[in-house]
Amino acid sequence: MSLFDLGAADLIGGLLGLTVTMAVFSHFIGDNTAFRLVLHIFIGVAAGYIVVVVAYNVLWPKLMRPVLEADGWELLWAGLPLFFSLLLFSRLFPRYSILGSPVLAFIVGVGAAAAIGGAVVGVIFPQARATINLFDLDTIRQNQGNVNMALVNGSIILVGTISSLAYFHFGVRKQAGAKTQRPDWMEWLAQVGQGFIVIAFGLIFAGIYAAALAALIERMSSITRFIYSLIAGF
Amino acid sequence: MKSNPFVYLLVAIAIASGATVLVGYFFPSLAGIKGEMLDWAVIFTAVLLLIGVISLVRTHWRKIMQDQKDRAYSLVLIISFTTTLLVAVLSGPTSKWSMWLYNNLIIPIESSLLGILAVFLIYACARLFNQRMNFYTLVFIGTVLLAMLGWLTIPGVELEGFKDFRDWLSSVWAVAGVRGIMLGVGLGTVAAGLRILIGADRPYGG
Amino acid sequence: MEIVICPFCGKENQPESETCRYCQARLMPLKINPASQPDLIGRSPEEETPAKLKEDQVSESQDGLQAAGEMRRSGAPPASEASDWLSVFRNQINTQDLSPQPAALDDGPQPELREIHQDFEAGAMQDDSSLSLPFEDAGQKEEGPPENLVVGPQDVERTGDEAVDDLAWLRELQSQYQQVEGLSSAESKKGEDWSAANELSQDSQKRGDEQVPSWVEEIYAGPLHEEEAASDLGLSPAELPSWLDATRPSGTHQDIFGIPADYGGQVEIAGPLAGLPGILPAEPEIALGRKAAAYPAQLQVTETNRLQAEIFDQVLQSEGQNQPNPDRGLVTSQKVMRMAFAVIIIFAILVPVFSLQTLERYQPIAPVAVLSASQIISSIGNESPVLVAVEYEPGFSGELDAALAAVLDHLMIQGAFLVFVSSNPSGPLQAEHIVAVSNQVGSHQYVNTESQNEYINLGFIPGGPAGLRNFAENPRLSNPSDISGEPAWQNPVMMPIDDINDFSLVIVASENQDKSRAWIEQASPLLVNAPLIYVVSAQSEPLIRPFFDASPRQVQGIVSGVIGSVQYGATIGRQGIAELYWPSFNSGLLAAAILIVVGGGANALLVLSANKNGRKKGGN
Amino acid sequence: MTTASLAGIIFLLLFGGLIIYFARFKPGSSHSSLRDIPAFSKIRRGIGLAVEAGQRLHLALGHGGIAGFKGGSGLIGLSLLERIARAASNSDRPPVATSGEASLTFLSQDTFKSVYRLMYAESQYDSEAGQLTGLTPFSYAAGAILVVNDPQVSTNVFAGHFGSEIGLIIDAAEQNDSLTSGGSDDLQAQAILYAAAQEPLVGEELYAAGAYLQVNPYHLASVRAQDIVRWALAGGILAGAILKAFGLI
Repeated sequence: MSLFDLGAADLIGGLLGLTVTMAVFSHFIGDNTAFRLVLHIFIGVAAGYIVVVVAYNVLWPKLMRPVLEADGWELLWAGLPLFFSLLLFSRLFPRYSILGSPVLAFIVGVGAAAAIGGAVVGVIFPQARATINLFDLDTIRQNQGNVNMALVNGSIILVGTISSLAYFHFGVRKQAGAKTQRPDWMEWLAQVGQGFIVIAFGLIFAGIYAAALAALIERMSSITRFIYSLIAGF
Repeated sequence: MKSNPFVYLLVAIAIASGATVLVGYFFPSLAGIKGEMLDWAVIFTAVLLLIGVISLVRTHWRKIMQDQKDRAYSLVLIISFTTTLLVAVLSGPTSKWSMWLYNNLIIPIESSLLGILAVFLIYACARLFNQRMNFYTLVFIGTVLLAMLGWLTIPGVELEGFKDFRDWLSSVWAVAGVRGIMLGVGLGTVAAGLRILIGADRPYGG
Repeated sequence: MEIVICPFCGKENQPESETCRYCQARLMPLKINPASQPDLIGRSPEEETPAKLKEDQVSESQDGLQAAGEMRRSGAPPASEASDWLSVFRNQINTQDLSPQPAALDDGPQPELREIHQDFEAGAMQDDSSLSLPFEDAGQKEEGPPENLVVGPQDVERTGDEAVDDLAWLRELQSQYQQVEGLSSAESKKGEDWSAANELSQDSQKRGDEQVPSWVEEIYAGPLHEEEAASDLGLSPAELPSWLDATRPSGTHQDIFGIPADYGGQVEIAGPLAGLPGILPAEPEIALGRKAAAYPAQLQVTETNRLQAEIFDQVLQSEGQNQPNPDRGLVTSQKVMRMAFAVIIIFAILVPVFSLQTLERYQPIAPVAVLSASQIISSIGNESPVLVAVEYEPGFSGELDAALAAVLDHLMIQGAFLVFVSSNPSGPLQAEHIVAVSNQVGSHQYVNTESQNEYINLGFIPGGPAGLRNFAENPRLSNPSDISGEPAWQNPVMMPIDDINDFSLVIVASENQDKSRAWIEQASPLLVNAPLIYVVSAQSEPLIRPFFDASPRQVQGIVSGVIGSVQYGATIGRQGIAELYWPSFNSGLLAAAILIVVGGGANALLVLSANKNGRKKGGN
Repeated sequence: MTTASLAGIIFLLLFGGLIIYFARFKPGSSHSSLRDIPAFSKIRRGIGLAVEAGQRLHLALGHGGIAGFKGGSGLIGLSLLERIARAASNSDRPPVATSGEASLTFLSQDTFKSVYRLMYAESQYDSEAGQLTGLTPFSYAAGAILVVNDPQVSTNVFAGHFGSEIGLIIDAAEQNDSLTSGGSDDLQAQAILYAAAQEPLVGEELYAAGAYLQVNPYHLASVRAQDIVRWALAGGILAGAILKAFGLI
């Protein structure tokens, strides 16, 4: 009979969960030793898991296995990433860390291009297209939607999108002595945009509270269920 | 730009690799090279993660060796890291014992952290007038209350109207604000990326 | 072994060597006997030509220097001989009238002569103390010259009234005679010799004055008249502050600098600075090995100075130490408010748990998005491959476990084959966790008949959006093996799958709006007939909503948070975890709303009243 | 090549051309030609405090890395770090940068090293100034809480990709009575910053940090280029909506 089948693992696991939960809730009183201890345990365990998952799912299948399975000229091409990866290990020794800089420059270049591509292809064009498509009357009629309501909603979204975009305008024309400020029409449009932004933040904020509340409820209910099962056990 | 020739090499690598990948986004014929370079970047990022963990553990190990303050915490961190690593490697990341550690340490701690966040969020919201007393704070708090009423069920109180108004607010007004923010953030991201590709910003030590 | 340092080039030489091995300067004094030097006497200045005169002066001054040096080194003549010739000299002076008639002064053709006379008078009138150097202190007085040699002011007075004698040549002859007398005399002690050396220097200086340019005189006259000039201007000598006076060393001048007290009066007889008084001596005294001067160990420090020094020392010490952190009181107003909020919210959560109050009667009406999701899943056939992307963090297990468990429970009832994947490193572990939780929701006979496997976990997709694109286009290449490293695509259910569109359904569970959007951008363009359902947290529901409202819909169903889970459970008639959480969720929301209204209102009033007081104070 | 690709290329060429044009030919005056954002004056004051009062400044770079859409805020964080390091690295307590992603960590260390090399003080460089505090979002927040709890930290600046866990870091900073300011690309993090931080940066304002804190002329040029492209985009959306409503596209 292994320890696991006896339920001892559940008992110890439950006690462990209860202890760390109480230690984290002690943060309400202020920074204390138990809270710091649990944070350090958490950082260590999380790092351990991530290293194993990344090793299983990235380093082994994409870096090591191609080199072991390649032969002939393929080995050269499959070995290049391994060579540059070994250069990166020079970061562990300050004196030779400069050897890793070319690979870091490559990562920064590719990352920047992915950021630009992601922004243009994934955000700017789709969001602009989605706002324009709100006025596609044919599609609205196909979905038996109320056309007027759809146009009203579309107009509100159009005004909101343009005004919240205008809110971020940074440049101001300096008038001598006058307070540097945007033109009046732009200032008014920005005020409207700020309203839309604040409404979006309010709804998201309420959603975050709901998610956090659910986590708090899950903790409280697992504690009460565990204590209840302990009491019921004796 | 400093006169160090090595810096020119770094800038050349960053610009060449970035331009190749960017062109791959718009010319499908070059998508293959783009995919290969993105794959390399993924591999190097994973290797960096491994090196990062090694330097994290080394930093805490040094704290212990140099008898610094809080060295007990560092010892606890190293022990928990090593234990998890051994359990996950020897029995597999989703084995019975790995999942035991995950279910009884990772989930309780993260859920509790998120739980104490709930209290802080309400406290911050209630104190917002102290921080910024203006019309937009009123709009913000009003929206938060409206969203909560939209989810609430109070026996004997008809809140359906709030629910519909909350759904309309969410699908029209919030969407407009979110789009404006995302377009602005998109412009900022493109500018940040372009500065790297024209060599104006050189975070790689250039 | 004793060594001699050459005074000119500073090199060491053997004691017995006469001249310096390096610069041939003489080290041993000339042994002059009167017979061998006849030409020194009787030469009158007029016969010298100017160029030759200069050379002679130089050579005389060198001889003179050596003579003086010798004298210094050899010391003054013995006391008895000195007093005989002096008395002879005194008698001669008494018979001659050295002081010029005023009338002669007035129309005196040479103003220098008058100056020389005045200098002579001023020099003779001063008492010995004035000759001492300005930085000598009183202590030097006891070592002053013996009484009988002092030329008192009254003697000078009598001789000064008679007219200048025209037998100048006789007087010159006498002074040269004295020079020779001086050179041939025996060794003399240093202390007693100062008067002979002094008078000798005055004579040679008087003789030299006639040729010495006026600017040299000013240098010579300068220091002697300084104190008088100061007293003439009515300036009282500077009062040294106590702390400065305390810091002055207590030793005598000689002890400190090792320079003889009378060095100021001596005139340089040799070298380029010949004729100038008060030159820093490059004398052998410095070269002679002497015991180092004993400097006083203790500084004269008064009580106040010691206190000030201690305070200064403490300030320096305290600079290095870490300032003790202001011990932040365990309880501040912020903390009290925070604890109060925590107690109220936790109390609101626990009340329904203990009162076992349920809210079935108040079942919320399922919105369109939830109904649509429920209908799609109800249409999933047995053994259909369903891709489930588990993208949420472990911290959101409380909310999303409830929502996703309800959906997975329904899929398990339908007998679908679940394929788990994640672009989040902790996703694969969360997938294993959610399968265990879903199995607890209800009794399942969920066993995949052919492969005897309920599900497969493809693990982690690296590379963010680009990685998702690769997986969507070619899942076999992107994730060839499952989380435990076994080949993933030999399973019969997985065989027909080549791209994401071959799945019967794709479900994305995420709390983060970025990951949700990444799946829409990268995967939904490839989903032609496979529906896409989102199980999201309440915090990202507003951001996914537009994709459901869009036409055509990019997302075919949304189950959001605890409420969405309860609504979904109601559509299929199965109670999930959410049913347990819902009463606490409801009262937690109510408590939060009340706290915001009460807390926010109180803060607003405080701010308004503070502004009003501020304005009122500003207005007075 | 599709129209979307063509539009994308034209968009990027226009944007890049404007940045180079403003940076090279019309560098423009100082940051005073930009509207006033209170958060940046607080950040500047925080940098001043770090130099004169020997307080430490903590820059949180988040866990978004530098690739993909969320990488943009990471790049902005690194530019901000260079500016802060230049100003505050010779103070008694040099700034510290925490990140939850390894590439950000090593790039922040490189940024510190090149600033110290620029100031001929490479011996003072300490590799622990750029810290990797955790590998998952919440463990990163846990590590950052331990840094923020240091009584010497007087200012916390957030510039990078965060999730809801940013609330935990702000809570710890509030309990430590230190200034909290900054922004993120993530909407959840922005909503929490708006409600809880003393000086939040909303949306695109974070991306103008380089111009307001004068990192280099290209940042001011970028902000001016963004302003022009913004109105071009708004005009395009408005025209597209009108044409779509009339069925012309």
